[in-house]
Amino acid sequence: MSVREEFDEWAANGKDRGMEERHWHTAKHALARIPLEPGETVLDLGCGSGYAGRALRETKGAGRVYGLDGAPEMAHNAAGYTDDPAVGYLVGDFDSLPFADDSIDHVWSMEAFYYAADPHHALEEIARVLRPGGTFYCAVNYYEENVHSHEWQEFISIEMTRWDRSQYREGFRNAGLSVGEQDTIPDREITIPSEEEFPTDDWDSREDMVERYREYGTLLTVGVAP
Amino acid sequence: MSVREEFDEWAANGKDRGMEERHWHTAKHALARIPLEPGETVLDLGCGSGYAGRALRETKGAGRVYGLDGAPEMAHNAAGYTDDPAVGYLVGDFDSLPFADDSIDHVWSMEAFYYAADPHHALEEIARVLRPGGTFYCAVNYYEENVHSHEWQEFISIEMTRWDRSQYREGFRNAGLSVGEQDTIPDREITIPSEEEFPTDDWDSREDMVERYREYGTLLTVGVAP
Amino acid sequence: MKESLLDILRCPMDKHELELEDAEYGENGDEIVAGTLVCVECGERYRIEDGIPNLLPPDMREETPA
Amino acid sequence: MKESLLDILRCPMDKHELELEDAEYGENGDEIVAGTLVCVECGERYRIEDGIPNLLPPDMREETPA
Ligand SMILES: Nc1ncnc2c1ncn2[C@@H]1O[C@H](CSCC[C@H](N)C(=O)O)[C@@H](O)[C@H]1O
Ligand SMILES: Nc1ncnc2c1ncn2[C@@H]1O[C@H](CSCC[C@H](N)C(=O)O)[C@@H](O)[C@H]1O
Repeated sequence: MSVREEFDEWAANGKDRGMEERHWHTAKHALARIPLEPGETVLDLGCGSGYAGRALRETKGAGRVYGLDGAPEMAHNAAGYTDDPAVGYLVGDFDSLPFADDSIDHVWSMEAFYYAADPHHALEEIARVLRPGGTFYCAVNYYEENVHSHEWQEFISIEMTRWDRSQYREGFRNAGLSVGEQDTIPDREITIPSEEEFPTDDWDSREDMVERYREYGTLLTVGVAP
Repeated sequence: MSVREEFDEWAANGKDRGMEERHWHTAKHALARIPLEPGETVLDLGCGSGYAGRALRETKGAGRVYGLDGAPEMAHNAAGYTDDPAVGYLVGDFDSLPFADDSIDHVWSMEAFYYAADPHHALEEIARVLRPGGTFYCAVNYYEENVHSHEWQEFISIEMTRWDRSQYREGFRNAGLSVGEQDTIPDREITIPSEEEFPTDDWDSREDMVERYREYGTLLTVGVAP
Repeated sequence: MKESLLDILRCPMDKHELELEDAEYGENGDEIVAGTLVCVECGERYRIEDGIPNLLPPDMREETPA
Repeated sequence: MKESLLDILRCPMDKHELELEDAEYGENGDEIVAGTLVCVECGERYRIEDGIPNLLPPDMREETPA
């Protein structure tokens, strides 16, 4: 299955809003850190419902916000959630960004980067479209140290890249981005049932669930264009 | 009074360890974000007891760690707290850094930067000593939005710079550093007494104390050398 | 999509500028609801449907015919 | 201080290299416990006391005589 087929189906099933709700727990903390000046342009890669870009318009006065997604149904859903004329959505692929060199101030991506067919090339594309000093905020829940995420590959037909923390730093640097920070952001909001409710459908033990959310949470790596 | 006189007295009174204990609540979260590779060199500006550099040796395998402080007694105390041969302390001033161009991988400073006599020049010095892609982690509790910190100036003879969040970003950029992130890190660890204990010696209301620590916490601005 | 997006939008293949053809505008006048973006260099054509431009590279776009 | 610090240590005034004079070494041999660092360019002298070099600019250093 292609990115388009897989995620068009997710969009049709309303998974875009479900992800927004769950990802917001950690994404909002990462978004808050972006050193965005009013009027600047933001690109959201694999935007899903597009919530991240809309939040940056509202909280930091981003000037223009573009959400790019490989699944047309995702982009269409996203467009349906806002009337803001400064927000736009487009269909495209991480590996071939349809933007001019140095045209973007900040790139954001949540739970999407690892679907890139060629992540090294995607990073080069990101470095290319960023203006000097622009940032790439790359947030992922699927990464090597988060052992509880490893099985996710079984449920999806797209090949996923499972880098560890140091591979993210190295990948960024190889593409010419400096690394400004790396952090794991805990999800303190998800409800974790009490001990006696385990095992649940998704979790063998409460300990595992606590580790997955409160400890591993979301891995954020920030790149800065030279 | 000079930096030397003021802070030599603090060191003699053991305030260095008191600060370490309190600052650690938020400093550890900022330190964890530094994209430090094993073997890299760290400079801690206004190191006080020197805890930050020692932590980076232990947790991230920093290669060499130097703590610089304007108060000789602070540097002497710091040297007394470790036997690690890769850690060194020196006496110096933020405005005239005694290091070669491009010689440092990461600069750290907690609750010290705003004592610089000329903060713009101090930033230029930091940009000078950092290698391309190196980071400056600048953490302060004294800043404009933290209204509860404003009165601190009354208790100290050194003139303090009270920038707001955007002035930090602008100051960094004027000195040639890109801004990688800006964040406020809450202090979730300090004990906040229950309602009926207020007013306390330091706090009129519980609400104020909660706002000071849990909301304003520590302002972190990360600069990245081009 | 807004016309302003054209300032920074480029052909995903060779990064050259795009020219707008057969544009249909929405009621407000500044929203392009349909049309075609044509690369000034390679001539590749990208369609705008329901106001959303599809800039997938041709091989990915054609995987599942619309 | 360790000798290795000399690699990156410079005169705070003009950023030129420093030369170590009258060095006294500690028991392990690689720790400099006392001595003077002299700027090869301006000749300014900076003392190492108890193993800690004082690289304050001269005007700040002399504020309070030791
Ligand atoms: N190669 C690729 N190019 C563009 N988009 C892609 C892609 N691979 C996956 N995607 C998109 O990335 C999204 C991942 S789901 C995450 C959506 C959103 N960022 C959120 O936080 O909820 C999907 O919408 C999928 O269509
Ligand atoms: N201009 C200057 N140059 C060098 N050090 C300075 C300075 N102004 C203040 N300092 C030092 O900065 C320190 C501030 S107190 C903070 C200490 C430590 N970073 C901690 O987090 O606890 C003091 O030790 C003081 O001597």
